[in-house]
Amino acid sequence: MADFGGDAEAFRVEARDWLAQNFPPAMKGVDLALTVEEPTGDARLWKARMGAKGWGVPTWPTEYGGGGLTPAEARVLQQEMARIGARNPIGGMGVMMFGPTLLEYGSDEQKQRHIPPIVRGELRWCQGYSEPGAGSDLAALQTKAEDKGDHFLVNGQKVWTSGAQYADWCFCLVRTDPNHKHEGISFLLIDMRTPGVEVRPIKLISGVSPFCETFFTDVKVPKENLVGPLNGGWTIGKRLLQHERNSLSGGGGTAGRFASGTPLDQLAKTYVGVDGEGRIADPDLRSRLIRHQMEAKAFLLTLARAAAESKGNQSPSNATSIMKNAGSKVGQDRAELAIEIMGSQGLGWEGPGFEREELEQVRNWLGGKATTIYGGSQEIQNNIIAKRILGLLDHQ
Amino acid sequence: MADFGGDAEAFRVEARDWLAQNFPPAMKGVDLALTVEEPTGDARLWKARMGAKGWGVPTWPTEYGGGGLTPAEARVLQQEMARIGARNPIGGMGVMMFGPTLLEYGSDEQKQRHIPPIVRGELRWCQGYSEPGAGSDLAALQTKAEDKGDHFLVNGQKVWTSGAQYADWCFCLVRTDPNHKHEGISFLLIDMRTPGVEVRPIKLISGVSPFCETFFTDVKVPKENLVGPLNGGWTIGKRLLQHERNSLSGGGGTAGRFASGTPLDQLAKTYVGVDGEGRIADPDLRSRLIRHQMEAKAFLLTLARAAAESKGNQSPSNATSIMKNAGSKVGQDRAELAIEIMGSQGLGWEGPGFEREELEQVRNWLGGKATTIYGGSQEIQNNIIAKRILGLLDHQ
Amino acid sequence: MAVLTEEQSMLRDSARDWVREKAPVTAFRKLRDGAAPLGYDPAAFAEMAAMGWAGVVIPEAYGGSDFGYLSLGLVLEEMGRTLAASPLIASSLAAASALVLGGTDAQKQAWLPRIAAGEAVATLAVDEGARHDPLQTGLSAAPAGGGFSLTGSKTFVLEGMAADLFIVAARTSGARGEADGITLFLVPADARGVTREKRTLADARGYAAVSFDGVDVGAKAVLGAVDQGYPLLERVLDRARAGLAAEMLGMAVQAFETTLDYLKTRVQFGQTIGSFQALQHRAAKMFTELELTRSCVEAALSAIDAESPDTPQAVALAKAAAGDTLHLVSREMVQMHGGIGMTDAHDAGLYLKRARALETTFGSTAWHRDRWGRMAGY
Amino acid sequence: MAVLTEEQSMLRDSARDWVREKAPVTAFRKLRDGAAPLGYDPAAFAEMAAMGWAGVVIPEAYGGSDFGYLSLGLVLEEMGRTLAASPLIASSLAAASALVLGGTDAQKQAWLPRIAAGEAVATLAVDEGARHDPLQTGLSAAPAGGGFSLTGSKTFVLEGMAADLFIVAARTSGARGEADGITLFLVPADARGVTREKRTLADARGYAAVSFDGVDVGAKAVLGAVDQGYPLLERVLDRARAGLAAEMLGMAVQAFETTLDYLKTRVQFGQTIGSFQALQHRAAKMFTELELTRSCVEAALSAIDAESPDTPQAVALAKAAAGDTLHLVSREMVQMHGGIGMTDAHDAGLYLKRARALETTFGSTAWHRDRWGRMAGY
Repeated sequence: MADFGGDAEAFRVEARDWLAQNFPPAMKGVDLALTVEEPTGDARLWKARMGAKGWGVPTWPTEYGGGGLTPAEARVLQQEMARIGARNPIGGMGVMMFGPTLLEYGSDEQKQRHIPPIVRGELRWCQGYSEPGAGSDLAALQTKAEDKGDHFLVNGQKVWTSGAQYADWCFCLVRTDPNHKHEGISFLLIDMRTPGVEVRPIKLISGVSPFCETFFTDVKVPKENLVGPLNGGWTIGKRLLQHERNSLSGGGGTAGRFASGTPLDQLAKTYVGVDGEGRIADPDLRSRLIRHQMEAKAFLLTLARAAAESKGNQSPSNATSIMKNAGSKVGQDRAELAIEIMGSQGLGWEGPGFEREELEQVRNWLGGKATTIYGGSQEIQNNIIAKRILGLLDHQ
Repeated sequence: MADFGGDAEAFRVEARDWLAQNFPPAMKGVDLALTVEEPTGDARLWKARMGAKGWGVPTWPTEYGGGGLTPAEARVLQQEMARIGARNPIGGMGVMMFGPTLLEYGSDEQKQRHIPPIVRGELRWCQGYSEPGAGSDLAALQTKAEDKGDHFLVNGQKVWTSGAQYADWCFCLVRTDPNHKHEGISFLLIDMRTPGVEVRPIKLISGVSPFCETFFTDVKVPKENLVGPLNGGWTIGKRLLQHERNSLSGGGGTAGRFASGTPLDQLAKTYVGVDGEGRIADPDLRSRLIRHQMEAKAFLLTLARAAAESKGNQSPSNATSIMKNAGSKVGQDRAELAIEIMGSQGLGWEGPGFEREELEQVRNWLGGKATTIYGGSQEIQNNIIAKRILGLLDHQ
Repeated sequence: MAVLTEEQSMLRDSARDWVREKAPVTAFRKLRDGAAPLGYDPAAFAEMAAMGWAGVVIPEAYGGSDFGYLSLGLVLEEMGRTLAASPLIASSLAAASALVLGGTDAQKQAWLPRIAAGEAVATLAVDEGARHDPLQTGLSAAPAGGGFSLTGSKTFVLEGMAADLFIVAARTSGARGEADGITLFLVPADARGVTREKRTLADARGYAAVSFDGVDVGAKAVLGAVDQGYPLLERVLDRARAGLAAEMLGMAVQAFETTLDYLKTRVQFGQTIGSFQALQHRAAKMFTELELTRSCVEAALSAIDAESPDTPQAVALAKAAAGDTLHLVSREMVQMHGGIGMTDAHDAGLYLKRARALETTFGSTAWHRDRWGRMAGY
Repeated sequence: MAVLTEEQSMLRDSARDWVREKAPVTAFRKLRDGAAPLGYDPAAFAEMAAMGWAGVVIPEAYGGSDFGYLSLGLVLEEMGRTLAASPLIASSLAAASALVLGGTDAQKQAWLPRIAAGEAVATLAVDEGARHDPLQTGLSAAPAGGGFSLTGSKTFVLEGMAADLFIVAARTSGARGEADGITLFLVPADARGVTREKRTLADARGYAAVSFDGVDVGAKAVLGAVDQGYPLLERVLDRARAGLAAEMLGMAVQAFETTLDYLKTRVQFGQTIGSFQALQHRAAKMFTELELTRSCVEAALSAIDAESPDTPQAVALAKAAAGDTLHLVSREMVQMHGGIGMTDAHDAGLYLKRARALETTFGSTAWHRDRWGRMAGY
């Protein structure tokens, strides 16, 4: 079975040429997604060139600055970039979630205004969904947007607004009708510099603060920032969540998480040692390590299978909701095993006596506990599988 | 902490003397509960003597032929019987479930009539509870008992009537009011020789037929066979189930099941062999065997703890519902491990090439699958723990 | 489901249709209740062979379609769904692979066309004890008159009562536990000194214990090289194991679907039991495991087709994943059906029994996990 | 709950009351946020000692109450509930046991009364690497002027920054991995050549790495017999492990109860989340495991009190069961709390971190399972 048609192969030459001319060799292996600061030098150059070319979002329409490539061409581009160690400098929530959703539901004016800065990686977006009383039951949200004629007046509190402390804009679900649960929600874009927006980072058990609480107090939002119809935000919001799950499970997220760091068998040989037959000396741990590694392999094979099956089909597939639970389990198991292997060294928090990897593993372990909570908890995923895929009904 | 008061110790002499005079030595280690046929010779003698003495049901009141012993004295009797290898010849559902329930809820006439034959082991009882449409949801039962003046007319079908093909009597839950679910159920005693009672054994996956379907077609049951008030059978029926769970989890049932047969470590050494360090050669299997044996030990310790805690307290305790799930898991795991150890030999069904123990293990494995279904399924037990013990509510 | 060629899709669809019509679970139940002497229905196997299924991995030159292992796996998966009994794995997959991979042209000519046509049934005779362990081969093959004399016994030989040809692992040198010194022999079932006895396992399929009492074979009976049969045997066994995994996947899928149907129809407490969230989440768990297992099984079959050097790892993973998943699903099938699932009249017990028989054949889940671990350096 | 004597019930009740009032989780949180140098509050420990908790396993002749290990376990369980930090396990249980079981009268007189009064903190200095393995003791004790000179280092010493006395496992002969040749020494923390450095683990308790650089001790510093310290060390460690298991049980019980409260109050989809059956069944599973674990922990403590020969098996079971159950419950605590459980402001993370620290101390769950298996002949 040939993977690509002739056209895409023809595109390979174009991609290779452009990259040869535009990719700064010093950027080989550098992932700009991991830094918060604005890039400088070669990094800035690379980002600017990719932004201008639109290849950071290769399949988005050229009309709004995107690459305009076919999925097959986009894969070729990805292969060519991987070949020379080039990482995509354009990313974030704007690319992964908001952009695809706005392209589908936004007005032409909204797309013209918001998509190009995302394509160029100029503006950061954050997600204003969860609230203290609305976690898995997202539709219980209470942040209120009152119609004041030419603007909405927004009051309320969001939590888990990822990266809000660095964000320029926030896409929000707000309540515009208190009398209807799902049909009283609207999808609103809020400029984070508007007066009345306050952001407080939340410290997590891993010690870091990637999320914030965001408070809205009498925040005025122009009417033009409403996406889709009034009280029609739930559909849009759910669609965006599909894109989120897709990116959490299918792409670099989960798979990357457990592929990073020293492989477990090497860790085990270093910290645990081997017996007379060359086997890892702790037999109980060894059995569980083998089982875990086989599960991880099964997950990777499933990612590959899903990718092969969905070729040419851009919309998220049913397999996505399986991936999230399966992938987060593999990631969490890996982290648990890593710290178990390293014994007390694997629980180092700070100060002398610990290697950098040891300090990272403990944070990776703790931070990874969120993977079964965010983006649709493990329980919500199981509900989705049971109801949408398996057709099991709720109590009638 | 002394286990027993002085009185019970004084009883020890009496018990020992009586047993010395009445226990036929040939009956040492013989368990009459395992045979269906009527006993003869020494077995008959032993059963008759214990029946007359009332010590087969040592704590039941002497008024109805029981032993009239205190719980402490009953334990002494048990110890003295164990010391000389004497097994209790009186058993069955009458002793374990129906008798205690009738003693609590029956009229004096009913007790006078039904308890003495149970005490003497003369009559067998079976349980008419489940129906094809009423398993875990027992109260959905439809077997109908119509009031015809001097009798009830019973029509319907029961399933899982244990030993119905050998039973003299059946204690039944029947519907006497179709308009109320729980409050429309009565507790009725049915003579199995009444015209219109038909019994069909059910063949199980293990190949045996310990249960039957029992059909009632225009069966006339005298009014005097109603236990408790009309439409008040649900309370009595549930109480009986508590006695059933008690006997399934606490006593010989589950614990006996996984203590029987060759110990797993010996099986493993025989079928799997050992490595250079004397460890069971299959490391994955070895890890799971150890884990299982530790779980089994934890369960046995919990049985002992519950027994110590409930000393002097005869009513079933909360711990009972934990025991059923924990015990059945240990028993099922043991059976799975046993046949895994024995490889293909452990799957022998019949014919040449298999040892008796191999043929027994495969049936034990299959038969044991029922332990998480009958007497309140694993799911029902979890519901009971969650609701009654942990206080979690249903959806409101 | 893997991305299939048009031919593969057609093969799968025709297998599915035929199995549903001609080999539903009731057909297997009839065989079992009648204690069918071979453990399968020869007429049904003849139909399968007529459709070409017995020659899927056999080259066209020898009467097959050379359609590959993934293709045969599709058929086996469909067979697994309904517990359809046949010598496809023993003969058309395992024994055929042994001849294709190790046979001389004469050996191939002698047997492959008949195997592909379903006219002959061949099988591997490897294990001598309760637990799979080919290195423990002890059946002796001593030089005798330019050939060899075979003495010893084999047990749990798949389709052993039906077989016309045994492919026997024997020891020409070395000791039990050693790879060197194992040699494969082609031994016709009617050779003098061969006797067999039926073994009845819980899954009611066709197993036999086979005795070789000074069975004389010529030098041309050697398959592959003398003393060097073990690597060939492992390659053959891996093909059989991948096929078993495909059958197990099909069984697990059907056991799950049957259970899912029951969850949707059985009413307790005024609700379908499938509306109870605890069961919903367990169903979701099973579905997840089934999806993961499918990826492993298809990857193993594809690795064989691609002659990938990672085939042993891929096969160990597939057999272990299928073992675990089928174990989970078949147990849940009984549990979720409740009392009715405990009755012999219901299908659940048939799946439960067959699950364990397949699990133990050619290496248990534990055995394959440890094997995978050793290959991965653990 | 085991059947307790009246005195034991009173001890447990007073511990429960004191812990709730004086050492709630907020007290530990304050210590952590203030980076308390010792990892516990000396004033709180003085109160505990005043109530007699530091002398529970110490004979009356040396200032204790000789009240036994089950009794001390009751206190430790209550401490575990609120993560109350103290040197009870390191000093009042482990080190005290070492002196009681192996000390001369002079050694006992010198240290036990002060330990019982909470005036001195003693601790074991055993492990030299990341994973517990007393047989790997390599710290050298060479004969020197009628005594010994100790050189080497120990790590993850419990309460190592607070300790006045180290009970050091050293090698007087033999090689790493051998039981023979290990000797225990009493080394005051202020001995010349002893240096220590704080180790900050995720659970924010008082650990230290301790270096011994030619530390000279007299012959009277030997605890027990020269070269034959290993059996004594194992007896001491088993007492410490049983105490850890009791603390872990208390933590697991509280983590479960806190989670159960949340299940009953948190509303999503118009329902308390505890009304969702999938969570109900997981709660029932946790409750079941807690009950089983309690039996194991109490059996281990009782075995020590009864000087049962089965103590090592009972302790291995208790430590492993507590490890598994606490692992389960602490993970479910985070998961069932959802986002709020991920925040540092919530207690869930504190339980999660402390759970793993206890799990790894004096032998992980896996280590104790394997140990139990070896003792049982597997």
